[in-house]
Amino acid sequence: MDLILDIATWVLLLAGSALLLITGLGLLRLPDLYTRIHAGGMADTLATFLIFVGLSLQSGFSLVSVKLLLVIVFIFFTSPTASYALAQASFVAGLKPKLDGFGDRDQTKEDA
Amino acid sequence: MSFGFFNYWVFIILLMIGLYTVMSRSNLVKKMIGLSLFQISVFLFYISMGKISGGTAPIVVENITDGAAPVYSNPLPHVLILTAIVVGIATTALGLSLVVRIRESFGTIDEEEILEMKDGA
Amino acid sequence: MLLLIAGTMAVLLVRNLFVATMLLGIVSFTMALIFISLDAVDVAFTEAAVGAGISTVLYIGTLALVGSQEKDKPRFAAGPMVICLAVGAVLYYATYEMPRFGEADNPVHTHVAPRYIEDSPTEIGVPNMVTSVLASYRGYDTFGETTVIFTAGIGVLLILRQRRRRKNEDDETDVPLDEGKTGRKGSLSGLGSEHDLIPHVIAKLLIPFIFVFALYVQFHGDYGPGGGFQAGVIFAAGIILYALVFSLEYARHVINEKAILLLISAGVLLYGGVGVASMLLGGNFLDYNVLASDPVAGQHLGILLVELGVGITVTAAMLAIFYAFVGRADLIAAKAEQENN
Amino acid sequence: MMIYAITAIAILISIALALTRAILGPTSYDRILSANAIGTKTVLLIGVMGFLAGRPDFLDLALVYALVNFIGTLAVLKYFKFGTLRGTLSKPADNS
Repeated sequence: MDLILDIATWVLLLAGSALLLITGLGLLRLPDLYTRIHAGGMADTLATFLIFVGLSLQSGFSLVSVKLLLVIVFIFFTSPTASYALAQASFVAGLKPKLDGFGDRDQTKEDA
Repeated sequence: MSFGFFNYWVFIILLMIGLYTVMSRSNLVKKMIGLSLFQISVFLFYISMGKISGGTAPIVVENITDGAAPVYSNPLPHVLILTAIVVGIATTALGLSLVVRIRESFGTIDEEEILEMKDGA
Repeated sequence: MLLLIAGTMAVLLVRNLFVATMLLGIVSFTMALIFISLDAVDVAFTEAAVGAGISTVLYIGTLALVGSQEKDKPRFAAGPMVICLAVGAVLYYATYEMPRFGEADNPVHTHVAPRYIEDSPTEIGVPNMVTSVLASYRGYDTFGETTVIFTAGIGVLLILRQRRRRKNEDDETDVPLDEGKTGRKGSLSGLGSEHDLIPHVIAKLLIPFIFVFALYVQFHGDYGPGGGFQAGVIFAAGIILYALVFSLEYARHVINEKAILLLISAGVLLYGGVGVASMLLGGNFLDYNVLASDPVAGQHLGILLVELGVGITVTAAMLAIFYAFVGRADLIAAKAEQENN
Repeated sequence: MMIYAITAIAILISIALALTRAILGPTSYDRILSANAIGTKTVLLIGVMGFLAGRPDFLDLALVYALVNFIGTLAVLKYFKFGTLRGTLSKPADNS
């Protein structure tokens, strides 16, 4: 039983870590803001879910796992909201999504 | 996480950055940010003094399984810094409100411009 | 991890103040992580709530008032640099006199701390030593700090509210809150547009939860990380969230400035009152042993009350500061609009 | 358990990547995004570190982080949407 739990934890945590790395890379490499929001949103919800479920498998049913569950629920509420608000705010402010042409970054560059 | 003086060095670097920001920038908000950095570096210094290697957070563990009494890190710096953080934000707010008032009466938050105005007037 | 933060710091020399604020938030997050890894859970708690949350909101409130561009180009200032390097060099030299990091027999750990660590479970009966030291052994300090927060809250109110009140009296009637025709919403506190449906719903869902959580932190502070300072900040954060998502007007209906002023003073008075009560009962100032027949129970009661006082003061002071900043922005926006008309 | 350490390192690398984006980020929105992402990853890291240190009862912190992160992001966005848009974006939303 313990072994199964351990293996499940391993799998979940590893999947979460891999997802985090991929989305981190996506955050860095994707061409414009909206795709980056997409990458970040994935990491926020799915990776959190995977990692915390993996952790709560280890802790057994206790206050700790309840708290983990709370965090998951919390992030499931707030993170999409934040992503939505971010995308909406930037769209209202007139930042156009990049529709094609991966090469030219200068369009989105701000003159700070 | 015990590698000699490394924490102290990081503290020094942060402190230098904070100090430099405060002294070299003429924008008042930037100065406040520098001040915050300075504060943070001092917090780091205190907390790293309170750490004992292999210690754990100073909250009594009830079910000690492995027999040996746990080593707790020093709670005293924690207390000092905990209050210092909240006090720090309160004083920062005070400073920022002063900046707002300065902006309203002088029309700028740039220190040098304000000084020029004073000289000119 | 420590490298990370050093890297972050270097970035703070960017020119746009807004970006600097964001980076400061990030630094705060990293810093709190480091605090956790250094066993300072309570401190990390506070840093998380204060540094990353409230202070970001505050800086942004200020930037909304003063504009976010730094005027001059970043230039190299030789004098300050020399001074900084000198200070750094001196400190660097001094680290070699410092005790090594993390040794158990450092001077810091040999004076009063062992007594706190060994005796507090029996004397105070509170598992969280930080709480017991904070509220009981060093009750004077904490009282002083609560007073500082109180003073700062009052100070911000005095600085930022003074003129506003006078203005409000003759403006209140002829500045309608209907800002639809200009298209530009007021400021931080501006009324939400219809596109903000999702944040509205989410905030409605979350805010009760936040308050319950704040109460949990407040009263669970004896046993786990938490206490008055953190709970106060979380409570204030809940109301700030409300004010952000809906508007300051709505938040004022929940808790208005008079109530806040009352609460600030009530918190400090509660703290002082506990001290005086213990003095009247024959102990020293802030000596909780006499508050109940059993010293440990007395300590419990005293810590609970004192933490409550701290929590109330911190909540009210943070809210006072937030209201002052955002209210100021409203005033300026209203004035500008009047001039435009 | 080694898996905790592995996860923690993965999260750290991910934070570093997000930080790079925050430093490079052409627009301010990118920076908000990466600040938000760093916040979420901090929540994760706290959870994992609690287990790594063997004292997983510090998850209150993670909750606070999630909350604070949300509030911070909303505040920033509010500022951008309704506050002064001076000098941070090429084109404000309206011409008033």
